[in-house]
Amino acid sequence: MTMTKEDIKYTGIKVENVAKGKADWYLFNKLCKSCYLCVAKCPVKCLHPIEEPNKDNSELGLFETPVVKPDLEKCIGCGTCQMTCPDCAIKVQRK
Amino acid sequence: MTMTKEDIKYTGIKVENVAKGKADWYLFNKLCKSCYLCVAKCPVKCLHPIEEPNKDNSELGLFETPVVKPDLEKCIGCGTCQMTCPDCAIKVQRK
Amino acid sequence: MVKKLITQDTRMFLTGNEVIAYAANAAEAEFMYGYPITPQNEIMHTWCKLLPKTEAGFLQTEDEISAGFSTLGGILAGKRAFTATAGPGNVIMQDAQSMAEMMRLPFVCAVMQRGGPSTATVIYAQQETRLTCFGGNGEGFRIVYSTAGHQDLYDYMIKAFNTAWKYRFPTYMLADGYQGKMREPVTLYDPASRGISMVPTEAFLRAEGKIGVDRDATHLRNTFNLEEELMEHLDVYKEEYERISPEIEEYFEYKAEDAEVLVIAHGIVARSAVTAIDELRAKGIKAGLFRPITIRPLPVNPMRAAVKRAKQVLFTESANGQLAQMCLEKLYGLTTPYSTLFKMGVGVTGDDIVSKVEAMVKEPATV
Amino acid sequence: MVKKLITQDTRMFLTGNEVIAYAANAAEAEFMYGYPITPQNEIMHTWCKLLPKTEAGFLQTEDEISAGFSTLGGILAGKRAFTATAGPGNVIMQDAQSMAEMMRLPFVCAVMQRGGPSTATVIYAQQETRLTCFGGNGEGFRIVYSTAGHQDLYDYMIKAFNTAWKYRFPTYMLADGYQGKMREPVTLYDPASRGISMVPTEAFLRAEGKIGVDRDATHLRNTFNLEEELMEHLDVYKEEYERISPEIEEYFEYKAEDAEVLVIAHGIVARSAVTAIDELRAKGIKAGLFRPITIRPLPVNPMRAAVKRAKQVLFTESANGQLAQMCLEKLYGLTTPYSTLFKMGVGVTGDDIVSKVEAMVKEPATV
Amino acid sequence: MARIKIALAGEGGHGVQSVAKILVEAGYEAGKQVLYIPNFGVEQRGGVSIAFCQIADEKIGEPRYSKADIVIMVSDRAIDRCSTYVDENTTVIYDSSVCTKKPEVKAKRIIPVNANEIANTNPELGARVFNIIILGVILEATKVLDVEDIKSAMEHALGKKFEAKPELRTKNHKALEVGMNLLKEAAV
Amino acid sequence: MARIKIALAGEGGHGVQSVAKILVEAGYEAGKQVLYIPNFGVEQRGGVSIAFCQIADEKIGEPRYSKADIVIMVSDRAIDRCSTYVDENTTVIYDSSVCTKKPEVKAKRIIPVNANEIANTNPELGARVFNIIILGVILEATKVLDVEDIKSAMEHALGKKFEAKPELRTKNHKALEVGMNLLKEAAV
Amino acid sequence: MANVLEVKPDLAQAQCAEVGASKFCPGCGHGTILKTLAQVIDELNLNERAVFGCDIGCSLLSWNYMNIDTVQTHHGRTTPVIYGVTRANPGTVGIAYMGDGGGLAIGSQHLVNASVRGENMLILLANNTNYGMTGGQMSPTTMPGQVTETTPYGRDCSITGKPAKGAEMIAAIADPEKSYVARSTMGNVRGLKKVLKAALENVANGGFSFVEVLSVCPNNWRTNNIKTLERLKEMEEFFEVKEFITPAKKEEV
Amino acid sequence: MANVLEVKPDLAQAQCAEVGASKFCPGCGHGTILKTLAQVIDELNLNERAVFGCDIGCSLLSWNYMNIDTVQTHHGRTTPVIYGVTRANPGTVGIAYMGDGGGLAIGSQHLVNASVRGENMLILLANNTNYGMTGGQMSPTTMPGQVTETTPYGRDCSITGKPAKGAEMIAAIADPEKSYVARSTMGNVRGLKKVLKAALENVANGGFSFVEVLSVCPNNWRTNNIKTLERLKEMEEFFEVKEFITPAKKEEV
Ligand SMILES: Cc1ncc(C[n+]2csc(CCOP(=O)(O)OP(=O)(O)O)c2C)c(N)n1
Ligand SMILES: Cc1ncc(C[n+]2csc(CCOP(=O)(O)OP(=O)(O)O)c2C)c(N)n1
Ligand code: SF4
Ligand code: SF4
Ligand code: SF4
Ligand code: SF4
Repeated sequence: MTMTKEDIKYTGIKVENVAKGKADWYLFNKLCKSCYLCVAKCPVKCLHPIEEPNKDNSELGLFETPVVKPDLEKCIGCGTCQMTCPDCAIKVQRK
Repeated sequence: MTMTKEDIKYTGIKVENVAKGKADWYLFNKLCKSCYLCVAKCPVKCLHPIEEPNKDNSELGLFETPVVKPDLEKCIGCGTCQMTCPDCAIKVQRK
Repeated sequence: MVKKLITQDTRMFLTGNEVIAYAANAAEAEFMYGYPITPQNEIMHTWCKLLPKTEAGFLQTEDEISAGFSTLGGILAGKRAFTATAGPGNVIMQDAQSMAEMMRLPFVCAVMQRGGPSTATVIYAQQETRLTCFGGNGEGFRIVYSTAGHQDLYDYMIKAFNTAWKYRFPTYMLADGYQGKMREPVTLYDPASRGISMVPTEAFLRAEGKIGVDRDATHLRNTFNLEEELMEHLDVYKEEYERISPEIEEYFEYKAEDAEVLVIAHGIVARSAVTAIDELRAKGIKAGLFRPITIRPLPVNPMRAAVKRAKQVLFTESANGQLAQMCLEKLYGLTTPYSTLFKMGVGVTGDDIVSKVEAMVKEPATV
Repeated sequence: MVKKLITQDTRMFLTGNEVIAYAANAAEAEFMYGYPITPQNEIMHTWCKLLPKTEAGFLQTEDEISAGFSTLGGILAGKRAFTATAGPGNVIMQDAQSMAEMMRLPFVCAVMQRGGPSTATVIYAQQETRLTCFGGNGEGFRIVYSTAGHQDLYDYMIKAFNTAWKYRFPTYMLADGYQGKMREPVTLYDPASRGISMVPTEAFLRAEGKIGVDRDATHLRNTFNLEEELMEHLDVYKEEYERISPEIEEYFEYKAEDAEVLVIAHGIVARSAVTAIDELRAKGIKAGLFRPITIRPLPVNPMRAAVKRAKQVLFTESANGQLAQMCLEKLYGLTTPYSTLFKMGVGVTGDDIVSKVEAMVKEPATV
Repeated sequence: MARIKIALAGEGGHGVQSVAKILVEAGYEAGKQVLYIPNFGVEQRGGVSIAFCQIADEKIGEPRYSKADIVIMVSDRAIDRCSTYVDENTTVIYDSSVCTKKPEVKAKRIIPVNANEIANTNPELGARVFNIIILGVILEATKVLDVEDIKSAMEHALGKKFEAKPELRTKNHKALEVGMNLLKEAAV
Repeated sequence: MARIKIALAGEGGHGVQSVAKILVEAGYEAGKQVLYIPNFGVEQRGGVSIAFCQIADEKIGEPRYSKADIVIMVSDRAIDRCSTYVDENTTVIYDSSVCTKKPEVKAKRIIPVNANEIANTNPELGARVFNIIILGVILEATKVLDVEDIKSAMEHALGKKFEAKPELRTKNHKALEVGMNLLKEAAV
Repeated sequence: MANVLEVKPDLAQAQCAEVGASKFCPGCGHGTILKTLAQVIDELNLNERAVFGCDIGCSLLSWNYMNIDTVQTHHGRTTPVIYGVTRANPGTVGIAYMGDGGGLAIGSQHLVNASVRGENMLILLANNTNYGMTGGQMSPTTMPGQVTETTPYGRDCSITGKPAKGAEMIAAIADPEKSYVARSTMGNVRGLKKVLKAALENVANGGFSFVEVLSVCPNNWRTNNIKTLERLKEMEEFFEVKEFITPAKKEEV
Repeated sequence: MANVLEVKPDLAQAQCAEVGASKFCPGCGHGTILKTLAQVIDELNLNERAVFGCDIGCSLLSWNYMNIDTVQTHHGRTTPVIYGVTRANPGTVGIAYMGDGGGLAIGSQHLVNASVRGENMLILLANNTNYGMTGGQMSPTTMPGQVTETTPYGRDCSITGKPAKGAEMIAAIADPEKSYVARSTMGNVRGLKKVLKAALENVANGGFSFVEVLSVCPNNWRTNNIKTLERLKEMEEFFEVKEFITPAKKEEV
């Protein structure tokens, strides 16, 4: 039987209350390949590769390269990064 | 060596002085396959399969079927039959 | 469901290509994909002419590559689909056949051999024997019936579908231009009347059930990232192929029991051999025939036994020893001397064989 | 005229694919037609990178069918043209190869075998051995050199052009993914420095002279109306093929003179056999190698002699006995027992052979 | 009769295959074993057309034979192409009113007939039934089939045309008869 | 040394093949017999990348071997993939700062090194030279090549980059040294 | 920052969970195209009717990406396999997924003939202007001047001809009465989704659809994120992004 | 009426004397097309530069028809053989002669890619709306309702799609700067000659030309002379006879 989406535990980053609290921003680090297309596409340029990723395995991507994280203040929660990510590594959840 | 066109002897039919003497009409019978496209295309409908071809081997075509011949009186020597013939069996020679 | 045309034994006077179309219908084949090539065209023509009655399907594709691959599509969809080809068409269809081999798809194809290589002639040959058994970039995990006349065409075309669906190896009915174009009497029958029931087909794609609820999504592939993954699959295929071979092997012997000169031939050349053997026996020469019907897999044990018994062997083919190569591999270790009568792309007649065997008797071959 | 890059002996550390591109240039090849496929891509890449220096030509075609046929076009135009392919590409290129066979065109192709059947793997195998020797709807009137390393790649790629143009049979350099992708040292040289002069090419179309004056128009064909016309041609080809075979056959023996266990292997597997034989000899087991370099035509006489001398034979291949089938046909009549070590699509290592031979010595095979 | 092997050859337009089809059809209907291979090549038209027929009492082995019992040649090119099927046991029949030469073969017998001439000159016949005259010749030469079998096979093949033009039937029957007589006379 | 067989395996991004290339290039320049097969599959990225290297004094026979003399594993998946090349004569080296597990194999020796950690923590180095540290480890483990050979091969491969940024050269040489020492220490 | 997140990624039902981490290279356009396709399949509720075929090319890496019935075929042969399926089992929504090489070079006879015949299927072609899987050779769509392994000095159109325009060609030969033909780009995911929806709706209604998507191959292009998107922009200028034939236009006629 | 005539037939130099009696069936269009081609070759004096390739199809019967260097190829493969020649030996005027099956079905990948690349050659396609050589099956260009061996009840376009239009397709993909694309008909020999002349001139100047000629197949159509010409007229109405791209138009641009 297929492992359903529910069975899988995803690790990663959560940035709460972006866009003035209107949304939460998630990154599933084992889906991220560090292509940084999201970084290039972010309309407010608030997304960046993590410079010094910690080693708790939530800031290194599939190929053990640094994942990305938005600037809490600047992120407008528009979802462009989610739409851009070829690997479904980002989710912007409106509240 | 290729047999040149000059080496080959062609047999067939000659109708002299068609188009009021302006042309001679020739049919090379061993090239004619009796498709009768020339018959259908003749603008003055003067071309016909020979009804009772003689057996001297000039009125039977490649497949031993009757070749065609124009009506001396009606033929205007326009050359349509020559142009039409897929097998180069007709020559209309203007004088 | 297709409508079956033959419901009771019917003797008819048909061309071989017509017989094959009828046989496919009798086998409840539902779809033919094909591209014209002489001498198989009339299989398609007959199939098309019968469509209003059979309610089956047909697609004329843009080439044999597409004919092969769309046949695979039909099979994947769960239909009893088939195709037919010959010569250069058989060559370029090998790509699809290789995919069938790798994915264990029940591909069925009637091959009507013509002269080769290249476009060559549209007429007749046995020069696609090796190609049909082993073509493509694989190991020939295929099943090939070589037929010798119209009754065979009917019987084995029906059987090919069942073999393919039961064992999941590509299965061929290998015939030739003579058989396709010639006319002879044949008895058509409903397979059920002979106790033959058709192995049910199966939808490899869009099977019953809701994905993720009743079943997983199906993911079929033919490519592996590692050499070792590939070998694992092929080892299983090989093991299965060898295991089922004894069930599949078929052969025909004619006066082979006491034969001093054993003729080994397949397909329609074996028929000429029968004519020759009768003549030779009449002349007091003890000739006999061993005809493998499955030329892939070969009926190795009976063939070895027959060769061992004989004083001399004659391989004869309308090819340059394509069957002989396959046989000699399996006959290694024996020492019965052999001769050959190979006529590339041309029919072998009874007279040809008679003269050859007479010469062999006069001057026996040595190993 | 193309510019030759290698004018004096040059030792280099290259991938096999690079070596082949250099060899083609050394052989004064003027045009490459090709379609990408792993593991032969770097032949094309290297060829393209060198174009400004070599002033040769290149065309990337729409598929291998066109690569094969346009290569024939280049050859017809009188150019030393060639192509390279692998796996499924080799399968669909058989159509063009069959035309070359029929029309006796000096077709040259480097085949870099990968796993099969189907797309399978992009890596390595010896599963195109039969396909390369006998593919298509013909009789395999082809010449196939099987190489075992970079020096071979260079030597035989050059030789392939001369063989093809001298004898007018399609000629292949059969290698594999390992050889294509691996790096090892190799000495490149100008063929002239080894006394090798390139057989001049010839324009089959648009030859010198005015049509109808100096010469006839050339009319090349591959299709015949009658079976008998076809056979007449093929009989001539066969006769010529058999006549020239002794000139072409090449083989390599390693400690085969006194070998009790004779390993028969071709290509790079034969290299593993050398490693194994050294180990086995060190262990006191008299093993030896017979490696056919031309696997088509096979060096039959020396092979029979070697097998006759041995107590046991081991066929080993990265395939399921494709070479073995070809050899056993030619070994018929002998009774030396044989065993097999076949690994489909996977490399055979020295250790594999050592274990197998040790087991054979412990429990000898019987026929 | 164990088995009789017939080769019939003419030009593309001569209706050789139609005649052969009627012949084997008649054999089949008469309960004989029959086998018929039309000659086919790449050329749709223009080549020599040959029909290889066999009629037998028992199951037929070889589909093609080296030598025929009867070879019928109705054109010069047919003579060239078909001499290979002739040996000293073969009866050769050729149409001397079409062919400009005589078959130069060693045969049991070589019989000229002038079917074409007759077709063209006999007012009851006509060029179209030339091939049926040949069929009559074959019928008489082989003697393995009944004229009624042939007539019923003709009905099968040409029935529709006969319905439309009943005089065609008469003409064809006449042609058959003429053909049979032709051989009888020639054979004397 | 008759022949030394080295298998080096890591993730796609680890630069395993670049290191292997420098290694064999150095061997070649040093006049050794060398043979190098990069592992390649259908996937351009994402799979385990393995480099099969051999360095020998005499002509090398088999291109691929069953068991290696030295196996270097720099990721968990590399451990899984490459255990098959290990037997009781093999020296296994793995990066304990990348792998979360220890190779469970029967080997001559199993040596953990923490190259990745060092690369990331030593301010003179950096993540980029991780693979060069590994190269140092191999150099020390095999002992068939001179450090100068390696340096000249590095110059060959990275010369252009070194020209542009001379500090890179220093960094890489340092990494090499660190790698060599790493093994010396671990081997104690 | 909790390590295990309480939400799941937005994977469509038609997309497999296990391969959320697909086998494509970082930044590869195949991922974007396929996730969008999966969303559209969900939205149109075609999960049970759909059959997905993938070509050989990097598209083969999607052999277990979609959570719908899938068959991997041969290079260039996805089109005939899929019309083989839909001919035999009408009602199936057949999707043939391929690269520009598989579609416009080696499989072009199938592409052309399926379009002319109006086979009931979607041909979805990811145009990344090179042969990705084999390491970046020229493809029919390689841009003028583009460096590839077989045009190491840049594509010289005076030798190779100009880039092929797939959508324009299909628009010229497809039956306007039953076809949907468009070129979209992964640079505009919203637009891509609209196009895929229209295309699949047309197939579900018995029609033929062809969609070319401008895609990226950072691996073989050797581009970083910025350069990748710049090249994509160049492509969007060179290859017109538009609907060439739509069911709507059909009604207008 | 003398038996031996004092004149010779008007055979072009580029046409062989011995095969004046060609192997084509009575009334076959291949004869008309080839004799016209031969005349044009003479007029342009290309006899030494030309290389003629014929496909498998009834076109193969022309393997010794032309008195210029000729190679018979495989079904669908004349295009790659000929561009193989012209690539290797520039200056050659390559002519690939084929039927509608060889061109638009089995050889369509070559047709399309050669057109896009602008190979320096003439592709000359005789469209007789069926597969002549194999006994008259449906081809891509078979007319709606036409009875063939594989459409014994008439071509049903709802199943097979509509007839393919070769010249229109090539016109859509060929480079207008170097291409000549036209459809002509053997029903107008004078027009055909003009078209062939323009086409060959363009090739001689380094361009790519495609000419489709509406042709007839009385043998498989089972038509007599009148019916044959009537069907040709129908074809001329269905398939537009015109120059699609001309060097002249190019200059206008
Ligand atoms: C018959 C055949 N020829 C060649 C190949 C090798 N091959 C595999 S993928 C590929 C190119 C893929 O390019 P494209 O279709 O553009 O897809 P991409 O990888 O760029 O997504 C080639 C040539 C093959 N597998 N089969
Ligand atoms: C690979 C291959 N497939 C099929 C054939 C059989 N074949 C020969 S000619 C032909 C059709 C020819 O039709 P077309 O190209 O339209 O030319 P025409 O005969 O009508 O002039 C076919 C299918 C072949 N020779 N080779
Ligand atoms: S989140 Fe997605 S788009 Fe952003 S870097 Fe990671 S894989 Fe790329
Ligand atoms: S002259 Fe030519 S066109 Fe007229 S019937 Fe004879 S072959 Fe046909
Ligand atoms: S090579 Fe290119 S197309 Fe292939 S997966 Fe990588 S980025 Fe995508
Ligand atoms: S079959 Fe048709 S196309 Fe072929 S030669 Fe005869 S008339 Fe011409």
